[in-house]
Amino acid sequence: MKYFSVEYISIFAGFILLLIGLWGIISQKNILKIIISFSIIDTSIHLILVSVGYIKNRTAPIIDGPVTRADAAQQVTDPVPQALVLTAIVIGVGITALMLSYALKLYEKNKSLEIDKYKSLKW
Amino acid sequence: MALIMIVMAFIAIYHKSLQVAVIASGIISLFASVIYIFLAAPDVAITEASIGSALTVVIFFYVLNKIRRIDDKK
Amino acid sequence: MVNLILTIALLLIGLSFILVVIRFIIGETVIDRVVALDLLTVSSIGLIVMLAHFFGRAIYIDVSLVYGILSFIGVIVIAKYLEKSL
Amino acid sequence: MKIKGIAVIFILLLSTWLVLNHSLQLPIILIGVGLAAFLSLIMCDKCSVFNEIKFTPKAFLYTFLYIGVFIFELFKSNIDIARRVLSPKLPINPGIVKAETILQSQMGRLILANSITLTPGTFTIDIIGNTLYIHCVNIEGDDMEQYAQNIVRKFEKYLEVLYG
Amino acid sequence: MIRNSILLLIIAGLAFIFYHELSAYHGNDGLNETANYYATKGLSEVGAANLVTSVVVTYRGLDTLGEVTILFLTAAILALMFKTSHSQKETQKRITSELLITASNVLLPVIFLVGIYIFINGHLTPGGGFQGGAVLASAMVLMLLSISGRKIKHAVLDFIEAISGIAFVLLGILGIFLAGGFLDNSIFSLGTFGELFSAGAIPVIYSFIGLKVGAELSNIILVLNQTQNVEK
Amino acid sequence: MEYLKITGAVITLIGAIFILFASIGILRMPDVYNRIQAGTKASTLGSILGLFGIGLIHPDWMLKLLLLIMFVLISNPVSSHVLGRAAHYIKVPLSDLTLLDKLEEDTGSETAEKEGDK
Amino acid sequence: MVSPIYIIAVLLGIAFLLGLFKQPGANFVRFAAVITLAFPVFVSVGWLIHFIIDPAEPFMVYTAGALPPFSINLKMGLEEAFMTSAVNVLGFFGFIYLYKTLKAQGEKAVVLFLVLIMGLNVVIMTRDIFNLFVFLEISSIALIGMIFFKRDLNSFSAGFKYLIAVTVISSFLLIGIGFIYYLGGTLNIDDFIANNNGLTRGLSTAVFLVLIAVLLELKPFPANGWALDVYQAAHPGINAIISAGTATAALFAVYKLLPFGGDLWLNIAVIIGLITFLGSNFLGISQKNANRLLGYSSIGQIGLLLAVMGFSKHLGEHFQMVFFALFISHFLAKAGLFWLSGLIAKDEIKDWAVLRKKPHLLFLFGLFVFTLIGFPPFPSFYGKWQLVMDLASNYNYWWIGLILLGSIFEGVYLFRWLGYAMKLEPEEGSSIKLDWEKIIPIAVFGLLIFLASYFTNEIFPSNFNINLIPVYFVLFLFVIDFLPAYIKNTIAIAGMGFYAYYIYPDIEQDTLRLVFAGIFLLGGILTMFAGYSVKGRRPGFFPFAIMMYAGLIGLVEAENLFQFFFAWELMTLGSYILIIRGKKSILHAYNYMLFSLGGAYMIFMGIALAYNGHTSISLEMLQTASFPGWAYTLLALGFLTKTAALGFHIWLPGAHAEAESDVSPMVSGILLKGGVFGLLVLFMAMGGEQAGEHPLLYALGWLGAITALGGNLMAVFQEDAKRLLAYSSVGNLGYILFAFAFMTNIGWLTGLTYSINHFLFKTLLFLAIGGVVWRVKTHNMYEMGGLIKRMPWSFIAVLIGIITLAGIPPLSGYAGKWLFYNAVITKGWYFQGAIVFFAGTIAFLYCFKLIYSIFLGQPKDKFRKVKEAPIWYLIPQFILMIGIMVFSARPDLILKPIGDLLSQSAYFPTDPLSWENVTASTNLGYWSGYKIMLVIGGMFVVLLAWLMIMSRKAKNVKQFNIVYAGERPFTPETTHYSHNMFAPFNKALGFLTTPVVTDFWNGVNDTSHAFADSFRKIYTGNGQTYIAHILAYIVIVYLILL
Repeated sequence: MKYFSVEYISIFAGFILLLIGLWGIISQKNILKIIISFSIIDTSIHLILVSVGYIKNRTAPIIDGPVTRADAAQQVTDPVPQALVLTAIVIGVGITALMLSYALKLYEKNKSLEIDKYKSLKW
Repeated sequence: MALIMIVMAFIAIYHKSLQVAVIASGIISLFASVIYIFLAAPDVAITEASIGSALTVVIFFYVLNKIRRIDDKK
Repeated sequence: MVNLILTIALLLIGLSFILVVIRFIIGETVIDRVVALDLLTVSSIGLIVMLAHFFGRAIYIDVSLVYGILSFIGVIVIAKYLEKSL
Repeated sequence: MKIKGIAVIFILLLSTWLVLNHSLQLPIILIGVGLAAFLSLIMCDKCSVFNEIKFTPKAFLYTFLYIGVFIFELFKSNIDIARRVLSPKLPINPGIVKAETILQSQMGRLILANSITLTPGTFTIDIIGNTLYIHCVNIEGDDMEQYAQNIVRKFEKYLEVLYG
Repeated sequence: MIRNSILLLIIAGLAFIFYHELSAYHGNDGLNETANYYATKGLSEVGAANLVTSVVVTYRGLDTLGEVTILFLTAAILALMFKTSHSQKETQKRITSELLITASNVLLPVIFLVGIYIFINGHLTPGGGFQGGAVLASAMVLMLLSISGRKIKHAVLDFIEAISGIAFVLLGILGIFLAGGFLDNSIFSLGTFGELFSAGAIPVIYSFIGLKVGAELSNIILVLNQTQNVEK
Repeated sequence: MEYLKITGAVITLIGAIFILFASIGILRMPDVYNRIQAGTKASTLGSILGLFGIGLIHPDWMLKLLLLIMFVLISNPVSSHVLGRAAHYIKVPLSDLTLLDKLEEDTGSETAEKEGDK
Repeated sequence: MVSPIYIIAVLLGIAFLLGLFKQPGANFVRFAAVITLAFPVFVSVGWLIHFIIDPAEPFMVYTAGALPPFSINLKMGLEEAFMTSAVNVLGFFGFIYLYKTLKAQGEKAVVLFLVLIMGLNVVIMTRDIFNLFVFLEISSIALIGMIFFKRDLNSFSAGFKYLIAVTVISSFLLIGIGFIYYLGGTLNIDDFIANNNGLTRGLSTAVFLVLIAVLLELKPFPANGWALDVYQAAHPGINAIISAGTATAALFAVYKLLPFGGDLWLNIAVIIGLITFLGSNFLGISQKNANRLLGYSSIGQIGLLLAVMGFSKHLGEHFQMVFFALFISHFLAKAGLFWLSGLIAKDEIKDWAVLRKKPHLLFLFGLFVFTLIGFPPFPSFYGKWQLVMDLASNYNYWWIGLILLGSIFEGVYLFRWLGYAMKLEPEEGSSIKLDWEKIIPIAVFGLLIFLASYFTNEIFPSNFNINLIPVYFVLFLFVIDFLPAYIKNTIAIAGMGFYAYYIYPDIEQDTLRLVFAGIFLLGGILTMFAGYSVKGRRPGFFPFAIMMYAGLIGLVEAENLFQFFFAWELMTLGSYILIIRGKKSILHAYNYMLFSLGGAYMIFMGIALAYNGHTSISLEMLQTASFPGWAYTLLALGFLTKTAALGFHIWLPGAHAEAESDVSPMVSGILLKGGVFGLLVLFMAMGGEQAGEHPLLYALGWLGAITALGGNLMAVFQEDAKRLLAYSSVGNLGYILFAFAFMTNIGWLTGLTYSINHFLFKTLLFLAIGGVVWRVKTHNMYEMGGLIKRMPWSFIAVLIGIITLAGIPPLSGYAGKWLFYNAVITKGWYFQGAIVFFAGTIAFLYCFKLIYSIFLGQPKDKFRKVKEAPIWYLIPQFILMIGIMVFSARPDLILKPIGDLLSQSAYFPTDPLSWENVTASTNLGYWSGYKIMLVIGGMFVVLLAWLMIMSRKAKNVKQFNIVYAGERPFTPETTHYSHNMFAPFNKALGFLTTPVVTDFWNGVNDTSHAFADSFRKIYTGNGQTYIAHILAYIVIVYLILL
């Protein structure tokens, strides 16, 4: 039954999304689809990391109102994974923007979004 | 909700239309951020909603727009 | 009592999510899907506020605020894209 | 006239700030004043929108009236929609109609359009000049022009007072 | 077909790896040593009500500097990539709906204010520089969409970006001299817990981060928007 | 006090029901415009009610929630308007049930040469 | 000391600041950037010096006012200081190199560069995994922003591939980091290592994900197609940063994280590293695109460095030294090569021929190539040596084999490339644009190589210390290369003379060494005389000639195996350059180098096998090798490649024949003795007479006999005079090998006599023929003829030479034969002896052909006016002739002391030869040099007089008389009387000369190229396939780990 609590559900979902995203990256031919798959992977990783830091029946690591300063350590979840994910999300958006602009440039040069068409470099 | 996310992921990967795929990935982020609320991570939820969901989709559509422009010119 | 009613409300919202997603999947045009997205975000705003009640934290309202702003802009951008005036 | 617009924005922003912070400590007020002043100054070339608000007692009264009418219409429209959606036959009769508005101010037209959108079975698709194009779920009656004009008039009379 | 089955095999292998990883997951019972430190000592050392903020801005401040840099890099790369040689001509666009213009005129100041609220209150409420920056950037998008006639100047954004970046670094260096090390927030007094002016330099740092992120994200979008006539 | 809370809860529930209606609406409606009708209207009201209800439960959150409500009230119709406008511009077909299309009559010549979305 | 945190602060602050300036072409932006980049150099080098002078505790930088496990900290220790110095120096010069490129790109590009360097610094210094991740991303992104500087389709697609690959990799890294935090409770590297001893299943998987992701950043073979594409498409200046800078940081990241996984991961690192080294270099051999080739090489080198990390347990305290030596070579050479590539701005390796126009750049190119391969005195030589030795003492022979095999592959393409650059004709109109900002970095890195070499030599254990005087002399000659040739020639001769005087006391007692030292040094001086005939500067000749001699004399001087091998490689290097100087010698020099390299590595492997378990590496140690059979065989094979035994001889004829006129005697008469000396050392180690029945010796005996026969046979059918002499050398070396293989006192004496003889007559002959060729400008004998009247002195020299060669009394060749028969009979190898005897008779044939077709008969019309060979060719010939005469008359002067030495030593106690004044006698007979000379000399005079009288009646006939020819010859030369002179013999014996061996080696070559060619098809150019490679790689490594 414990597998139906929110952290398990989210971590399972995270891993499944991760696999779907990876599958998308290696099976889809369209560059933009690949980038979308990448953003799915990104989201899934964030999901996994946040669930890893979750502690049952605890609340957000922000001290106000119901959470008191004195026994914060007994009431809040782990702030570190959240901090990491925060960083990772921002990095992710940077990379996504970069990928998209690369895709745009490629399209501009070759008028195609099929990744198979960019094989001039090889061997 | 998790199920919806997974369904969305499949849509994002397999739908023919790019716009729909992008929107689907936006919805994945959206649901992820609702889950973050469940997971007691409002900071992450805000970030995911604002950056992961909204801004990424916006950037995607700007790029799609430019791609269409290139097509038009051709 | 209050919590019971709100739980029912939550479930209803969840149910509506599923319906909206069905529309998203069968949705004929992109606009339909954008409408679905819009509906999802707007209901999420309500959902998050309810969650704020459940967890007893006022701070979550800020989250829904940001939600509102950004979903609005997202929808506008998509619409602008679709009518080719982005 | 700009002063008025700036003042409106300033008050709007300051109150928003205080609401957001949910506290009345001095530093917060100070920062709020500073920020609101700064933002309203850099936004002032767009504040013509806010110039149009009329501060008269009548306007004050009509605001409440308008809100009341609006809320009433809102509920009505939603129940109407719910009825249509839930009934198995899906009794709809849609169409796009047009209506003229007499409102000139931007703010007024915005609120008008929004109100129309939120009220029974109608929503504003486009606004060209003074013509509102309205999509209706269910067009009743034979005279469509009249029907459309009715929709508009309902709100117009209040907004006219408010914004002119 | 063969290709797909090979790929499927790879994914199955990865699934196997992740299964091992997942099987190690068994929930949490309490904070571990590191997190416990943040939740107990961190409050007095940093003074931020939002523990995530205290971790992000102070304890892992170098990471944050890094991620700001990443956005900065992205904006710079995009600017490099899409630099246009000849002047661009506006393509024919449909006139923006009057309603949208009005609405954005009403909403813009509010959105700006919300953005600023989010990053200034980063140490008290959820949110912070990045989220606030994103909100600011979205306000920029709205401006871009509704007010097509008016150009948003790159130079202003660049100026904000550079100044706030430098300020961030300088605050960090100040930490070496005035407090315990690079990016230590206790260069200013920690103030009363839970108030706006507390947590030392965190509100200041987060404000700069917010401005910088907002400017960077806006720059990215501007670049993608403005170069309509692409080089051949 | 307790009554206020229960009233709030009930209002929230009504809001949720409206959201449900909205979703049913966008599922059942025959064309885009009608879906926009159903979707935005009901969901706006639904979420407003939801927010207001919670505001009644927690009076000290009320101000913030009212701000949020204002925001939703302004932004949501605008976004649906923009969407509908776009839909019409790219000529998403109206349902067969549609009686008339004045906008098409007035602007048809202008948009005739534009092609529809895929 | 300045805290390293300021590196971040200053670089980042300036980067942000520069974002402000927008005016195009604002030069001060780049100027400011240069100043800024100098700052981290100052800081990190300051720390490096600090740590070298005073090995203090590492300096820790704490951030955020909290202690490490809770906040991010940076570490600055010796290793970090070194690595950051490397990166920062590269950054500084890389920026200067890219100055104009960046200017063309705009101010943002400068910003990218600054941030990149900052990111790499932090990657090296940080002690926090997540921080590592963030800054890895920063440096990747900054790089990605610079890949597309060329703005063509290729660079964009390469950048995109790089981007998606890096992103996928970092996803795995992030998951791993998350679970490491979850299961390990910390993100701090030191904390994790200290507190986690046993790895549970989940934790080990997390560690796996982190480590494999960081390893993938190193681009392991075969999951590295994306990186190769980047190398091919990006600007070479960027490539230099990727190859030397980013790889450095990633390597150090791996180094930091490897302790996570414990010993298991060390082995994984070794396997991954060596597969990468081998695979990458193997695929490189069929690569034609210069930048991509460098990419292959770069990845290979990184693989080797990774393997070295994995070996750290075996290396123990030597680890840092080995790593330093190998790393610095890769770092400097690869950056330099990429920069050179940017200067050339062409893709194909054949286009590098344009370097010929700029000898200084060519020199730098060679320098980088040799540094990369690991030739002395460059650091990687020391590193490889120590690595192999330490591995050997831990019984890791297979690893050694793989490392050496990979090095050979590397040699294959690098030397082909070097050959192209030195010898191919540059394309019409191609030229190099010399920009000062591009030359300076290359030159500085070239200089740094020398500095590093000096430093490496200093830090390696003292018993390695070798006599560097000759090396310095070589360097000195490089410095004065701008002087005219005759001055340098004089300096070189003086130097050799002085050195001979200098070392004479050391080896005076050891006659064996004395003989070889004499051959090397006196022979060197003699052959150098011929160099006076060359006008002009003769750039690059003298340093390498002296380098060869330095190597040769180093062999003689060597006291331990390291010095021996050092000298051996030095000699190879010098001789390679000397050979490739010839006009058509590109292929032959290439072959020579490959065989030398292969041989050298066999020697290396042999030494390693022998070294096992010993702390000393003295020459005597060979005797106690634990795998003597293998060690001896490998060593023998190695030396045999240098002596060109049949099977390994295919490089020799071309190399000797196509070399310059005065180089041929050096490489033939003198260089080959280096191999002989090596064999001698080996045989001595095998234990002298006691080892007489060793199967290896028996095999070598046969090999010697067959080589003698084959070499001579092939010599007979040559039309090219120098080629004839070259084949003759093969045959002669066969004699020598055969004689030494007897492993008896008299056998050795025979071998030595042959060696001395061969030195004397082959040098003489090559000089004489060289003199002739100098005048007539052709090697083909059928184009000469009748030159006796024009070149009487050369004729006499050749005559003396072939008499000695053929073993005709009275000259010393006969002495050799006499000893030889004695030895054969003593040993009892009659059958082989018969073969050698038969080979001797064949030698008469080509001797006759040589002297007849060149000097006798009628002179050609076009050569009626040729002059005698230059005086500088004649002088050494006279000296050599005198030498032959003296040796023929008084062989006891040399043979007696050697014989005494041999019989006194423990190795060869039985001495069947006794001396009585000048008469040597055995139980089979006696022989006295000068008596024979007198008798035969008298007969000769009589015969000559008779011949002179007879020849008056001879009448002139037309040379090209085709009246009676049945068909019209298209090339009239082929009707010349000396063309195809021994056609009848060819019919009889020609089947023996079918080029079986050449075919064999060609087959090896073709097969490996074909393999490499088809194998590299895995790099399809499709970014998606590369991702699939990465994922498959992860899965496979994981399954292996299970």
